[in-house]
Amino acid sequence: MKVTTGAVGLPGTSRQNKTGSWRINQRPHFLHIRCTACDLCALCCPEGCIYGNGRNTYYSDYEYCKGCGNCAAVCPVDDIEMEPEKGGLPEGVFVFYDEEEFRHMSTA
Amino acid sequence: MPKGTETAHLFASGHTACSGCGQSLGARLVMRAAGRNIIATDATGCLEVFSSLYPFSAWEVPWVHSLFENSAAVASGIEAALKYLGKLDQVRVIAQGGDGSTADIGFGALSGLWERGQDVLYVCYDNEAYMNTGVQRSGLTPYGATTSTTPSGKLSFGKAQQKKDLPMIAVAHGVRYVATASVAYPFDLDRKVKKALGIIGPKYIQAYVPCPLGWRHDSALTIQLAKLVVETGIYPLFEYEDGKLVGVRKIGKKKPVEEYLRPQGRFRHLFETEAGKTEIARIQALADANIERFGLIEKPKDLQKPQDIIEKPAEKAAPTLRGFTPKELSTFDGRQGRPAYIAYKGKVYDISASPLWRGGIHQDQHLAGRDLTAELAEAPHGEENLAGLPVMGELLP
Amino acid sequence: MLLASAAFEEGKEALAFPTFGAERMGAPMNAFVRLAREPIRDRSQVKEPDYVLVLDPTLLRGFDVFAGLKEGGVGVINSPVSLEELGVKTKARVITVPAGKIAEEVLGRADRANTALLGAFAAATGEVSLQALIRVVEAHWPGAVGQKNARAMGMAYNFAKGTGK
Amino acid sequence: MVRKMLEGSQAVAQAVALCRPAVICAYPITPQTHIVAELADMVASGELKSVYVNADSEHSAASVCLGASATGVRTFTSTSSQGLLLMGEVLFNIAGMRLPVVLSCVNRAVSAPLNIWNDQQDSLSLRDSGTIQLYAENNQEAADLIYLAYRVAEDHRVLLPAMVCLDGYILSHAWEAVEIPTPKEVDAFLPPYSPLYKLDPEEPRTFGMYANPEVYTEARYMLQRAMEEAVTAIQEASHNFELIFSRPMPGILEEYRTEDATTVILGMGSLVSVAKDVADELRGQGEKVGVVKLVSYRPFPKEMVYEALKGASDVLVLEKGISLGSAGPLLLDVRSVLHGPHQPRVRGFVCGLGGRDVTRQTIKAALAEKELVDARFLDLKADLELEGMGQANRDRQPALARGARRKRAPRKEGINSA
Repeated sequence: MKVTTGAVGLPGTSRQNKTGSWRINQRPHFLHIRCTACDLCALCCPEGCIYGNGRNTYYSDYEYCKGCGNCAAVCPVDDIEMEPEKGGLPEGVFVFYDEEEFRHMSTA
Repeated sequence: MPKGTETAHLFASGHTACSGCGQSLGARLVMRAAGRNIIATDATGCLEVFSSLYPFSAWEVPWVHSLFENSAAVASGIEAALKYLGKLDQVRVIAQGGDGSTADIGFGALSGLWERGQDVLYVCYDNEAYMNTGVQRSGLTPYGATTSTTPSGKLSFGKAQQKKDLPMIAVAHGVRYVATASVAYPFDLDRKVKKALGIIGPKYIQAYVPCPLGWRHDSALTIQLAKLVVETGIYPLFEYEDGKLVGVRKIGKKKPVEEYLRPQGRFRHLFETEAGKTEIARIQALADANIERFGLIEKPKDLQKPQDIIEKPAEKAAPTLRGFTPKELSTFDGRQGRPAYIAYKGKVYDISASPLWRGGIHQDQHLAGRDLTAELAEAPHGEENLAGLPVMGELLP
Repeated sequence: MLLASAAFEEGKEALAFPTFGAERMGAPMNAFVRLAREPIRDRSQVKEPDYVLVLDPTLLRGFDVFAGLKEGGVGVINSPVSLEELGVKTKARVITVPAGKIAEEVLGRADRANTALLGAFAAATGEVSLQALIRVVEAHWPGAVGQKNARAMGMAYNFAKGTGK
Repeated sequence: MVRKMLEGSQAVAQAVALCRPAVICAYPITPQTHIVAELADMVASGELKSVYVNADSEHSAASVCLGASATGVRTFTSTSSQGLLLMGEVLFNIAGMRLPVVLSCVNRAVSAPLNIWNDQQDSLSLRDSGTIQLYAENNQEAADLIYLAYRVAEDHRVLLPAMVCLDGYILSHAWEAVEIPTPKEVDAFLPPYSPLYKLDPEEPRTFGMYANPEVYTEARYMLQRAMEEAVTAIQEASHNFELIFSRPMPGILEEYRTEDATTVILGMGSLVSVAKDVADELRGQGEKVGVVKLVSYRPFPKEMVYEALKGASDVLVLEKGISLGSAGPLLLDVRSVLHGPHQPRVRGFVCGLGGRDVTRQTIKAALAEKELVDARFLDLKADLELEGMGQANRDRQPALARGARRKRAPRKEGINSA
């Protein structure tokens, strides 16, 4: 990496930093059923990573999407839903825990 | 491509703002409206930190950050240089800052910029506390909000002072254009930025931008909170030109302040004790005062309900349903006697008869002959106003 | 901080520090702990850890979390599924613990998995005892919250003890 | 070239005008105000085409220059004392952003107590900011150093802010004959400013970024190298200046009668003139005394100072400043340079603070001092009682007995024992 005189930077270089890895549990799913291409989702995305050109063509670039959920919240026709992040958590309840062993340890 | 797309990414993705950050949205919308031919300054703060971590810069426009308190002064230097180069009319100057740098530490420089009457638009992204340093109180922190330096406790309900009324201070400086805005109303913000850049002299826009981290609300509520704050009257959206109030966003039916306060951790303490109720009442009183002062709710007499005006033509033969391409729709713009149609959620409505659309324009900002789904989402009234209007067909892609 | 405090409770010297900078909600972040018998003077970032704790499995997508892990070092990862299912290949000895799942069940929030992960760490390495961790957690959060965190730690401890890999 | 009687401030202002800055930013503070006032007249009369901005504070004034310079045009501002300290944060920032802002500092004491008269504590205290500092002995130099400052600051090997320092009142308000060159001559010496990077929608750039630990050290290292390059740039510019203006320009330092000197007095600014008088007087009495005038304080020209002083056995550093708790900043720099194979005795003297005159007696008192002192305050007034300081304690300005073990000072003699 080059350190320029005065550490002056080049425009738009933030795109090299893929913030999609920030998502932990949810991401937007564009249903493409009722979309009227009103562009509100693209307008309201804090990352500016929603693109679309015409009805039912909008999508979020998962390389940048942080999964905040605002697009789903603002869509006037509810054509966006937040779905669990791929590789979510499996079902099943954990029963390994031994009540007795815990009691004498805790100060409760 | 939807309008404004080519400038929609002058504030690029990949910045390191928290997910759901209102300020990164605010910056992007301001850049989108301003376009490429600008030079922007910024103060130290969240926006500056998460958008310029070397070598990654989210700014596609020329941008300079110097210190915490001199965004306005650096901007006046740029303005002077552009004036010397004779380029000030092609290259506009936008100074930016958070609420702390604008209203507190940088206020001297800001006052100087205004008093000198320099041709700069100053945009304050108001997330109502010093967020980059971990949520400390600023002059624009609202009454009753907890921050790490105005914590709630047995003896305290958070910030004890009211929010500094910076817009009025700007008006008092003779600033040519003063407006408040919110990221929940992107079209309104867009219009105000464009209008400001067209005016010569000092301009000030204070944009309300929620902060999920600082206010402790769900990251998906950013837009809804930015709307609720307006609909409750707490954050009135208005415009002053040369000292006169020229525009106010009406809020239709007033919503109680609790609805706005409840989802935010910074106001939770108000709901945990009896005494909290009196504080909420005080905040409600502040909101009511704004409603009164700016006439945010239209008195019943001058509120023309569209339905009751156009009852008569309803019995006309049901119009044949047809598809309208956006190009065809645009010919029904209500000008020179042509009928006025608009599209909403895929359906095309005939609004020619409504006096609120005389000449094909509504509230001097919305134009007939276009798809208004998004703009209606932002309007003070909902889609109920379209009920009963004749449906002429549906909008084709 | 909790881990360091627990070690301190047991008579060890401990130093805990995060990497400062532009932390942002959701942004990848790391922090360091040094444990020793004599007072610790080295405050530089830990480049060759004996142990690596990974609180957020999604980090495995973007970062080589085991970079610099010493020979025979141990990795403790909060992950609902095994390492193979996560598709992570490494020579290091790694324990995966569904700390997030446990936290969700006991504390109602999957993103409060830090205490559970410490329980697993205690089981996997023996560097600090579960009792010391519980004392610190219950002191840090008096009342129900502390006890719930303690229970979550106990469950993760047993889970890690159970797998024994 | 025309020689005319001018007030120091006017000489500086006319020099600045000849460099045709695009943006001038002014904020008043005694004693520099005449400079910005003179420039305001020139702008008002149309003689000078600059855009003149009246700032709301010195912090803003320097920031205005930062913004204008980043937009790719030449700028100027001027200040003194408290104003310079208020600009301090911005000057560090301008240097870090590598913007060649030029300013004049009409040196004045720093408060408290408040004092509007001359010394150099203001500029000396900003020696770490990355700002080039050039000190003028007289008003001819004060004007000439303006042209030099622009040329060196805007040199792409350097790209740093530069400050021309002239003693408040002693120079700024003194009338003397000063040669003012023609615009043609100045243009021959000083090319137009061509920025390396600038704020321009045609080629967007991001200034003032946030550098994490991985890059910050290197960015600062580049600053240090730029300062070192500035020494070469100053030498070249000085040589070029002498060719064009056929006038001496000691851009780095000037050696006065030091060829065979055993005792050398080193100083900056107007006090050097008095030192030259004393040297002439003592030379008349057969004492080998010389004077070294340091012009470039930052960058500190280590090799040249070493060469100039190595022949001497006794070096007296006279400076109008004190780094409280240590010694004079100039003394500390000079001593560090002379730490090497050949070590003359180097002793430091503090004089001329807050406008107190530096006379021949002052310098002779220094010469009379035999001890190896670091920061002996000269001309302390005997008739002034200094609260909390007994008479004995007051005069106790001990030289550090190098090497001897220091006896613990008896308890009762402490400063606040009165």
